[in-house]
Amino acid sequence: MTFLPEELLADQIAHLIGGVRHVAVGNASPIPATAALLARERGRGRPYVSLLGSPKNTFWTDGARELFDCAGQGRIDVFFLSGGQIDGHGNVNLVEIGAHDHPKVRFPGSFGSAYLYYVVPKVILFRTEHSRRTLVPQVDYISAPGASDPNVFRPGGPVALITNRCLFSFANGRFTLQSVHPGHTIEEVIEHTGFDFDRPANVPETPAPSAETLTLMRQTVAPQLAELYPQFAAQVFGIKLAKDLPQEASAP
Amino acid sequence: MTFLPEELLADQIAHLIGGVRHVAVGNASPIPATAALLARERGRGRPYVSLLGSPKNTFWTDGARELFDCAGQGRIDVFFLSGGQIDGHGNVNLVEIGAHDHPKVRFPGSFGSAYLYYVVPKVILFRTEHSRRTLVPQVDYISAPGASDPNVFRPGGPVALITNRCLFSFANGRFTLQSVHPGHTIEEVIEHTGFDFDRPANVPETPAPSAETLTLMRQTVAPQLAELYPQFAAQVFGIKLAKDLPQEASAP
Amino acid sequence: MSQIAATLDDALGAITDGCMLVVPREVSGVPMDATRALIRRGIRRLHLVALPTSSLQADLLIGAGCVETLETSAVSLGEYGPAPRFNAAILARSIKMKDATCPALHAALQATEKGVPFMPLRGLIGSDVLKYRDDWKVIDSPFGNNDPIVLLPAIKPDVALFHAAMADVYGNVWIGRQRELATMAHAAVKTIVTVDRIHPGNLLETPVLAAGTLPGFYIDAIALTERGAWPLPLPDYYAADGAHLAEYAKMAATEEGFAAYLEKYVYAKRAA
Amino acid sequence: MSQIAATLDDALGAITDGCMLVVPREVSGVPMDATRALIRRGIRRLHLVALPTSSLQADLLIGAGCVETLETSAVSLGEYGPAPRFNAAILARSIKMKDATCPALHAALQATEKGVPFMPLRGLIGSDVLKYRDDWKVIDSPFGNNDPIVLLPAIKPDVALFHAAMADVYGNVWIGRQRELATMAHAAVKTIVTVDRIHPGNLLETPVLAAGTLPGFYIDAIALTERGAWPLPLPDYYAADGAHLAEYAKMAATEEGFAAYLEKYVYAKRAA
Repeated sequence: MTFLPEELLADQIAHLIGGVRHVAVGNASPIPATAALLARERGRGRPYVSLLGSPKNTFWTDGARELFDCAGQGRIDVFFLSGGQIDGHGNVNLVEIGAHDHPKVRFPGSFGSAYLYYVVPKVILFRTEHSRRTLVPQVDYISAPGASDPNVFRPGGPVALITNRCLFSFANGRFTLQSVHPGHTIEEVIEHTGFDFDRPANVPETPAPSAETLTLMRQTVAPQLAELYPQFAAQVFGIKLAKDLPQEASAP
Repeated sequence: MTFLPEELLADQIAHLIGGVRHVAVGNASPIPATAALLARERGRGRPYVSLLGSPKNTFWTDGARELFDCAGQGRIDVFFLSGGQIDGHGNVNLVEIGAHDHPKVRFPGSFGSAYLYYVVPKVILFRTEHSRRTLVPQVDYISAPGASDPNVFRPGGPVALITNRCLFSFANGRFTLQSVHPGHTIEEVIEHTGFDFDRPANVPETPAPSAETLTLMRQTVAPQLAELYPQFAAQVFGIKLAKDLPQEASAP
Repeated sequence: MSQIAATLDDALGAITDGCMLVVPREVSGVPMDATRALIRRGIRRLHLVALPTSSLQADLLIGAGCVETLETSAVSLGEYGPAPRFNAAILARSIKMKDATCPALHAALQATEKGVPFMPLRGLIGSDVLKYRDDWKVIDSPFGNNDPIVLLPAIKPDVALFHAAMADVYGNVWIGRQRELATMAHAAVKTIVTVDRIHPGNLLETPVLAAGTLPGFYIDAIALTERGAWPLPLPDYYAADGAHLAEYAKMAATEEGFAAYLEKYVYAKRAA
Repeated sequence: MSQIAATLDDALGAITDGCMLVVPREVSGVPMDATRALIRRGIRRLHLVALPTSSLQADLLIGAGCVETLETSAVSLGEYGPAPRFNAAILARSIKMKDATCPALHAALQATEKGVPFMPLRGLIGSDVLKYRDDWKVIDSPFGNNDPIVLLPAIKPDVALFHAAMADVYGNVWIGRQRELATMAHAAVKTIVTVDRIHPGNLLETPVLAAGTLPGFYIDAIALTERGAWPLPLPDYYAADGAHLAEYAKMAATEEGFAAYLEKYVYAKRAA
């Protein structure tokens, strides 16, 4: 079966999630959301998946703070972060490019990264655009650092980075190339990566999603996505959503 | 009209409450609860009255902590404290008599006093038993002190002490006799008070509750009390309460 | 997978000798059936945290010898008088007492809920409550000017245990306005709940019910114990059984009377 | 006495030039009708705190010149792209930006809710978020061993403003699961709410509704603004108007386009 790049990434991220109890997905993260819902379908309801901003796909009843409280309690095993820039130390920049006094580019802001990157054990970095513009030697602004001094409370941090070209793992303050996506090459990855990284002698190709996975994603996961990511679900999976939610009899 | 001592005290406390926005009453405080409800009836719904432990007479929906959070926000104007011992400095003891290592008497505990006494502007002390056993020169255990050093954050503290014999005001670290209840004398107050206090040349008699007040208390306030203080409402006002609450159609 | 246990004893399995157990105040849903079951099992050396106060539940557990350490702000039977077994144990020095004040317990559990090692609290300075708590610290507030403030270390209970009106088969529990029950569950490693009944459907799928629901994500075990707070009240559902509480106060005034109470109201159930 | 105001403008009276205003994130009930009314009134120099992020609301207020200081963790139109007027204002340095991280804003409002001058928070150390916040402090935790931790000063807004599904005539407001709205109201000096409709009866008298209700005690003014979150969503009631948001993103990409948007969708209402 043919597949879209988004489908490959979601499949890979679902593998990275592994056999954990609880995956949470932040704002503006449709591919990680797809991956988390896919992992939940494969696990028949486990892991718990929480999609920030989606009442249907969160169990939260204690308000917008519950995501962060939950993470502080050690009850979130996997989270996702992106960045306008990501550097070879795992630092992420969600704020600005240029000098802080007169930036040239402004991004939305750090969201919860300056907290969640420290306390969630497995943080998966994702950035579809893989270029020397996004993957840099040193970020201009550290929304959250990739590593901390030993005396800083930090049970969490980055474990991987996935892009439209490849998958890196992260350990001991450095990225290691794990696999290159079909249609891309190691040379291309080197050319478009602004930071140094390690790589084994043989770098495998990222496996394509199976037909079974694609069917699950398109038929079961995509409709669930549409509540929170109507545009993404429409563009990638051709799902349409009515403008109004059906009025629930129980909503007072 | 004849009246019971509890009715005189409740009437006096209602006067002390004055024209405030919000009165809260802690556990095991039936006379202050009577007074607060009386003040609310007189004020046609103001002040707000919160009776700790009574879902019908609290607006709280944020759990058991809301009383304290509310006080911390400066949104509780009047609160009540009693004590196994109260001393002339306004210190209250809700914990024990004797040495801390081997007490002779144990009381329930400090409840919220070690916090609320500091942050509620008008704390009214009440202790029906007026004796040298309860009103002492120095408490054996300070659940909450009557005054604090100037650098300690303390917008609140005691303003009065009412007993079965008299009413004291409190200011500048000392009690002043304000009035003596009908049937009691200044000499008796002096004899049964373990601490020094100030008194004006002429000490008035505490005024009896008016017929109107007594009617309001007995007919309107007493039934509201019965939810939380069934025994008190029965003994003082002759109110009976069914064992079960009526099942509300709306309780899911 | 359902958290609903076959028996009450199964549900209580995670409450082991020596564990730190947090339970709610009298009007927030006290799991009295569960308390009686723990006494029948002969649980020992509990570090009992009563948020922020207790009544019959702590008195029973103390009288039955289940408690090593008690951390709370007050124990009393309210209108029915002092808590006799609590008072006797303090005077006999047979339990370790950590006297607190109500907002300190709320804050210390919220610290764990928020994953921070401590929480600040106003008040307390100059009190003997603070003087006898060597685990509490006073600092000069970095945001004030010679402004002392108390810091309370986070309390992280092994188990939270409470009673609620209902749960569903997904393990969600309706707690209504008793939001401190959510904080207890967030702070505790495990949470065990007894309920009066099982709600058909999913509490989280109905927005109006979801607003008062503690998600099953936080719940480890649920047992169905109809009227399981008796003789204490369950607000909005049933009042306290005053006659029984008066009987308890009278019987528990002496050690012999308390033993007779246990025999009649706690151990008798074992045979049933 | 009722908090329900005759007009939206009456309800918004307490929001004055220069005040600190706290508003919620996109999915918690954003008062868009109220926001348009404030722009029409020509409000200036707001210290806007968006808990913990914002989208259209902050972008509109910034573009219309109402904001002096913005304190939040992110501003974006989500699927509809960057927030163009926010970005332009930052690059032009025409607003003062206090970048935060989501849990820091929650904690700083909870500090005021609890009446403490600060709250501790994990994370942040080594980030530039912390580096550029000279109002945040790092201490060595008194409960750790060379364990640095950040302390955040309490945020005390002058006014909290949000939109909810319904209120009753007693001023009680149903907020459902959006508990941070309660924290906002607890922390703010005054609270103003817009609602889609008035609920008959007293929300606090029905236990199941009470569980999701913010008591009228905390509410200063209420205005009825049907579908008042439009074009943003009101969870459980209506979704975002995606077509409108896409139109906004396109128009607001330039200053001229933004002016045309204001004329068409904000000022036009003044005449109506």
